[in-house]
Amino acid sequence: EPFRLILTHLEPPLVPNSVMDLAHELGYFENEGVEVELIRVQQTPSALAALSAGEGDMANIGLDALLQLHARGQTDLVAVASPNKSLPFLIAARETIAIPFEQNHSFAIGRVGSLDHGLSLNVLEALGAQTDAIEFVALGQPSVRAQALAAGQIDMTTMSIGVWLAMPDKSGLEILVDPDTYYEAAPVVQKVNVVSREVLETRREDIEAVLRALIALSRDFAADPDFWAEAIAPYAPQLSDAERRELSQSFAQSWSVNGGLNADELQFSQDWLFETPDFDGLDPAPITQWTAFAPLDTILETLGQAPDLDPPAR
Amino acid sequence: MTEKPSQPALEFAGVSKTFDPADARPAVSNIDFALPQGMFISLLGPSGCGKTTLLRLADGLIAPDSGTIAAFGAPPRPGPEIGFVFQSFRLIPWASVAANVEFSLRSLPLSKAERTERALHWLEKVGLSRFAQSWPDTLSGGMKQRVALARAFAPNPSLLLMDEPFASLDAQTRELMQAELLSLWSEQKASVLFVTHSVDEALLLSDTILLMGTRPGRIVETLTVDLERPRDPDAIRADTRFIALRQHLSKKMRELVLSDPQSDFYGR
Amino acid sequence: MTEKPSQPALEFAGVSKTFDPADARPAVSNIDFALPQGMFISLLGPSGCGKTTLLRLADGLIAPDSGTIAAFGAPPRPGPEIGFVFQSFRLIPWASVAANVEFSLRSLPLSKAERTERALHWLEKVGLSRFAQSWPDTLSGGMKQRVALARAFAPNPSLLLMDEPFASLDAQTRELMQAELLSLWSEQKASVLFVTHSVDEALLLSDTILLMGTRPGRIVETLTVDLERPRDPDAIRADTRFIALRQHLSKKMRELVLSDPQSDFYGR
Amino acid sequence: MTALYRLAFLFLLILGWFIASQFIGRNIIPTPLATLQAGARLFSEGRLLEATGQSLAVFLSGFFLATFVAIPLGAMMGAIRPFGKTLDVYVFALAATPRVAFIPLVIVLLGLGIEAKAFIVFLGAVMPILINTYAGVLAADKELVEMARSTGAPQTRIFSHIVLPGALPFVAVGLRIGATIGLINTVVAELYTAVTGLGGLLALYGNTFRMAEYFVIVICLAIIGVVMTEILRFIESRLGRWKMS
Amino acid sequence: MTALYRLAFLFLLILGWFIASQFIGRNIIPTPLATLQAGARLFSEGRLLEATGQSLAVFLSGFFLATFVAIPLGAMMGAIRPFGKTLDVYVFALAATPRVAFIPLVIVLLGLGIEAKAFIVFLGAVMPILINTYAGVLAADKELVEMARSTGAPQTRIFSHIVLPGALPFVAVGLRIGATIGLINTVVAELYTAVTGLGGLLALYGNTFRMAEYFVIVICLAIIGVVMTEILRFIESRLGRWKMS
Ligand SMILES: Nc1ncnc2c1ncn2[C@@H]1O[C@H](COP(=O)(O)OP(=O)(O)OP(=O)(O)O)[C@@H](O)[C@H]1O
Ligand SMILES: Nc1ncnc2c1ncn2[C@@H]1O[C@H](COP(=O)(O)OP(=O)(O)OP(=O)(O)O)[C@@H](O)[C@H]1O
Ligand SMILES: [Mg+2]
Ligand SMILES: [Mg+2]
Repeated sequence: EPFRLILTHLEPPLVPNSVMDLAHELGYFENEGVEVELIRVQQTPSALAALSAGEGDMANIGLDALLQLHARGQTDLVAVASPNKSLPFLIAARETIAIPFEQNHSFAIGRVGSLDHGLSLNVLEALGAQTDAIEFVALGQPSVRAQALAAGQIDMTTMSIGVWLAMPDKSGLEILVDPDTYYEAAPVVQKVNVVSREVLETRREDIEAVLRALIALSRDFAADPDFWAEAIAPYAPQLSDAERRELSQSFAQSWSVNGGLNADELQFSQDWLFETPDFDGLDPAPITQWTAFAPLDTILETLGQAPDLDPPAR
Repeated sequence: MTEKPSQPALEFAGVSKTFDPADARPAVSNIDFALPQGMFISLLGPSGCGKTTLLRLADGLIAPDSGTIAAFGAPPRPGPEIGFVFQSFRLIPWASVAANVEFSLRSLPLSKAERTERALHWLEKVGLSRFAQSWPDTLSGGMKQRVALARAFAPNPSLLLMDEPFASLDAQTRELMQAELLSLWSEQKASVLFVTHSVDEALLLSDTILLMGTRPGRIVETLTVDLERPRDPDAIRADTRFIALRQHLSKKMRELVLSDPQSDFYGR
Repeated sequence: MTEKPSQPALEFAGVSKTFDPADARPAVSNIDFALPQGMFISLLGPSGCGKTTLLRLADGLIAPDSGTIAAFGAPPRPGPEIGFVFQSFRLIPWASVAANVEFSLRSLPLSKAERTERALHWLEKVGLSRFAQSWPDTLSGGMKQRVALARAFAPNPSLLLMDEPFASLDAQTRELMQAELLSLWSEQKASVLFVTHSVDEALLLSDTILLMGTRPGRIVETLTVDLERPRDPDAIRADTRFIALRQHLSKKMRELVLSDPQSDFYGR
Repeated sequence: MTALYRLAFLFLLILGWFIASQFIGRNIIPTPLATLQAGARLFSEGRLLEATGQSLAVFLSGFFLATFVAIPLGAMMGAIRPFGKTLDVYVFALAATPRVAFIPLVIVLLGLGIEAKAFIVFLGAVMPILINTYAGVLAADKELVEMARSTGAPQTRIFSHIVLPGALPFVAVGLRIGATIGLINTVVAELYTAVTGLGGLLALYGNTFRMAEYFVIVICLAIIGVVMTEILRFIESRLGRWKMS
Repeated sequence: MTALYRLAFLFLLILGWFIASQFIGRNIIPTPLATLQAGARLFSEGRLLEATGQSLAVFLSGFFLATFVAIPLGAMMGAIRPFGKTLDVYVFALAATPRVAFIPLVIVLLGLGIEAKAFIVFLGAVMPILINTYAGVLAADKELVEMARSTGAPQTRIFSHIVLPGALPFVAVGLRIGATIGLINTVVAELYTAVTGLGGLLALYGNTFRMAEYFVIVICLAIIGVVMTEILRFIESRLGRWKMS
């Protein structure tokens, strides 16, 4: 019976989260002796419904969704790894705009109170922008936000580097806040891989095999950035070889070579998230309630910890 | 249906029917009559006096507000034993002429082949065998009426309710259809309740004529036609009894239409 | 419409019409006749011979395949100058009886009040003023037919095309309606083309009778009725000329239905 | 009587809901009671009313626009056959294309405000109304039309007095289906252009797993749908009085 | 003649498209040529065909299921009035509720596979068919029904021979609208459960701004819609032969 891994993207994205697709593609799962089936859904809610329906064994979902569930008493799912702790977000805007803003601007977000809303507010504040001069417009999907920006209906928005690169015609637009600056201002874990407690018990070996494969590939990518640039090539026809290499270099620090679970980061992320309006009136749960370090710890014992990147604090 | 010959084919006792509760006057009121088995009764009366309503009641298509109706001793139930020729022809537009006739045969235990054969037989009788596969919408008014006749005749009903069944036919075709009706009536011992506006036709065909008045619809006279059968259409017109009955009926009708204060044409 | 009295109200020249191209025989074929202004012509013929088709052609509702038709010198165009009484009554079910009559008045330059008044006037003439606000579906067959008559009469047409307009009326009401028709015809100098199945009615009303045969529909005889007017319905039946014409027509009809190899009933 | 049956059925529905809420995961189906409480809360906060107001404004403008475009256009397509035959394939093609596909275009042309949203509602509601009106006009009673022609009635009068009233049952279904699809598209529009109204709340509660609140919004939408279709039914029954007898 | 007009209109459409592609903002409308090229590419890669196959399987199973449920149910609601009156408010309520709201539930009950997708298509297609059939049955010719009753025909025969054929024009529109909505819901289903088929490609190309490919998918959906409705129209015209004269 294959191990079903649910992804919330439709093609390997131009971010380190592509490690899951590429592990499948490059045979890393097979090497670890686990047959993995990738199931693609559009959004976190579908992934969650699929998990609770037993239609998948592991899913890559937003950390905010996991915390919401636990805060609301749904404690069945636990995080076991994070192949890509935080997506390389950036703020794209019209060329004429600069921080601090001179006038009112409109800023597209997914939804009032959503993760990207909170992160962007943080980033802008950290950069000294007048956030009360910004009109936040909720637009939903990142691609719609990008379209609205390109159409001149809004002044700026947050998107991942992948979306930015995919936009074919960017004339008149520029990156207002680059991914590094963005991450520094709001170092929050965004995505984690979760499994249900039942799967954690019954398919422990498969879980470990999957995580081993992801760690192995992450380490390979970290060791040789060109490897990723090559592997992603079929999915990024619009990028030149050089652009892909450049992109790959910029991810050099982002690979989850130790599984991506760091108790301090997770604590920080939880604290941060619980400050946002979506979590109003909710109480945080201890990290150990929504995270299972055990599978990673078993793996790291045999594989050994990778130095430098991704310190696995517990 | 167990038909004791002693039971009348149809019996109305104190029957009234009002369509519009807001209207004080019923469509038909206090109707009493019996149609013994094998008899031929005609209904004659001014426009809107309730003849059609009476037939619908007799078939059990609508229920009376008061009074009782019995067909062969039981409350009437629509079925192949009671044939109905509607005033408007009511052909099924999406069924061929043959299929329209076959439709009334479906309530009988017949095979498809038997149905087809019987339908064709009756279409021939009404002179439309060539149109068996036509759509009703391509027929003339008189042709439609003949299809409706074939449909009512085909199941060999023991009671026939006919609402001006020959109104759209030319005199000659009408005579042929009258002959078909009479042969069905005499050979199959069917009973007939027949609505017509032609005094001559009523006299030619019936044993009894019920003359109806209007507002409310009611039976004003029951007239026995004691002319021996078979009645030759041409010869009988010269018969003095025929002429007398004819005059009597015409006078009565005139009174009902012109001298009845209830009538729309009172005093014209 | 400029009506030169010299022009016939209606003129058919070599008119043919086929409905079904697959059918070799046309519905009507090679029709020639003229209806001079102020004349009353009846069409008499077996069921399905093409009478309705002729009327529809005369109103310009359908176009002939060949031949020409002229109404008052021009190709016929449906309008308030030509009144049409359809064989099936064709009342608008969602319009009240009064609104149905008013509908034909909308083509005239009348105010709403005038329309209403005129509709009520005609409803009274046909004996239905009490039903002005009823829905057509609640009327009896004969009542519907009278509404259709009122609708055709109301615009004071100069040409009336009538398709068995009295078929659903009792003898007495029919006489009243005939009288209305005749007064419209004589007082308003209307011209009438009238389809009937009643030989008596044709003789009573018309100046000329066109006898039609079937398959293909064609005019087989043109008969002038030279009985002086006004014709008293009762007295005229005793007139020897009437009786002779009547016999002649009946014989002809019988031939057309029974002895015409084209007829459905050939040889019965 | 009908009211009684309906109530009984409602009771059954709620019972089924309760059972489902007990057996299917709680993050999917809340209990009826929790939903009721959440409804009361949302209502007293004024949030529900505000969102409903926004959604209704979007829905009604889109729906009325659709009605005013679809009925005349469908009628014309039925009346002028070459016109109808030319257009109808394209109408069906458009009808089968997901509205979502047009959203980028709509944003470019109409922005993010109520115009864009109403237009998305319009796109959804217009098709059923159009297609039904078209079919209704094509199903006109030929005999009545001929009668009207014989009175000299011009095309417009034949249309307004014969064809359209005859097509009423079709138009009425079209309007009803259009209203329901319009409501669905209201939510879509509110999700894909500037997020507002009931659609916005749906997204909010869905993403934060507040299923009781989520259900309140769903029920709210269902109620709006019922109210709309009942209003339409009332209008239809007024116009169809002649059938009562 | 009609074919000619249609072609002319198609030409106009493509012209309009071309002009729009030149004038409306970037990233939104590709030129017809680019779209054609993208289409050829997708086709030769076999991707288009595979996706179309997946989508058709989902669409057809959902649509046929909807037909088989909606026609009998709508007919029953029309025939048994208390039954119809009890249910119809709930039908309208359900029709007005966004399908998206039920997707978590559908996934829990039916998973992510073709069953779940077909069910979402079913949910979309069933309503227009049901509502139209219901209206068609209610619009039955009372005189014909009385005639059928007088021959002793049982309810079932009255239904199959009189009421249903009479409701055909309604059912036909219902099926057409149902088909178009079913197609739209195919895309929705493919987006919200496991991403596959044309819906998956639509999302993929939309998210990555490959507008030429995106348009290929949109046009593909439109063509499927036209083919479906034309098939339905053909069936309808076969059944409605009697109207030809
Ligand atoms: N729309 C039509 N399509 C095909 N055939 C038709 C159509 N209308 C009439 N016909 C055919 O034309 C012939 C003449 O029909 P028409 O209705 O004119 O007869 P009619 O003389 O009025 O008969 P009746 O006295 O029975 O009303 C018939 O054979 C009929 O089948
Ligand atoms: N469905 C109905 N709803 C309301 N009133 C009706 C209905 N059917 C008939 N009536 C009324 O009942 C009365 C009798 O109608 P009915 O059809 O029985 O008359 P009839 O004797 O058959 O007349 P005709 O000779 O004109 O056909 C009429 O006044 C008519 O208006
Ligand atoms: Mg009657
Ligand atoms: Mg005729």
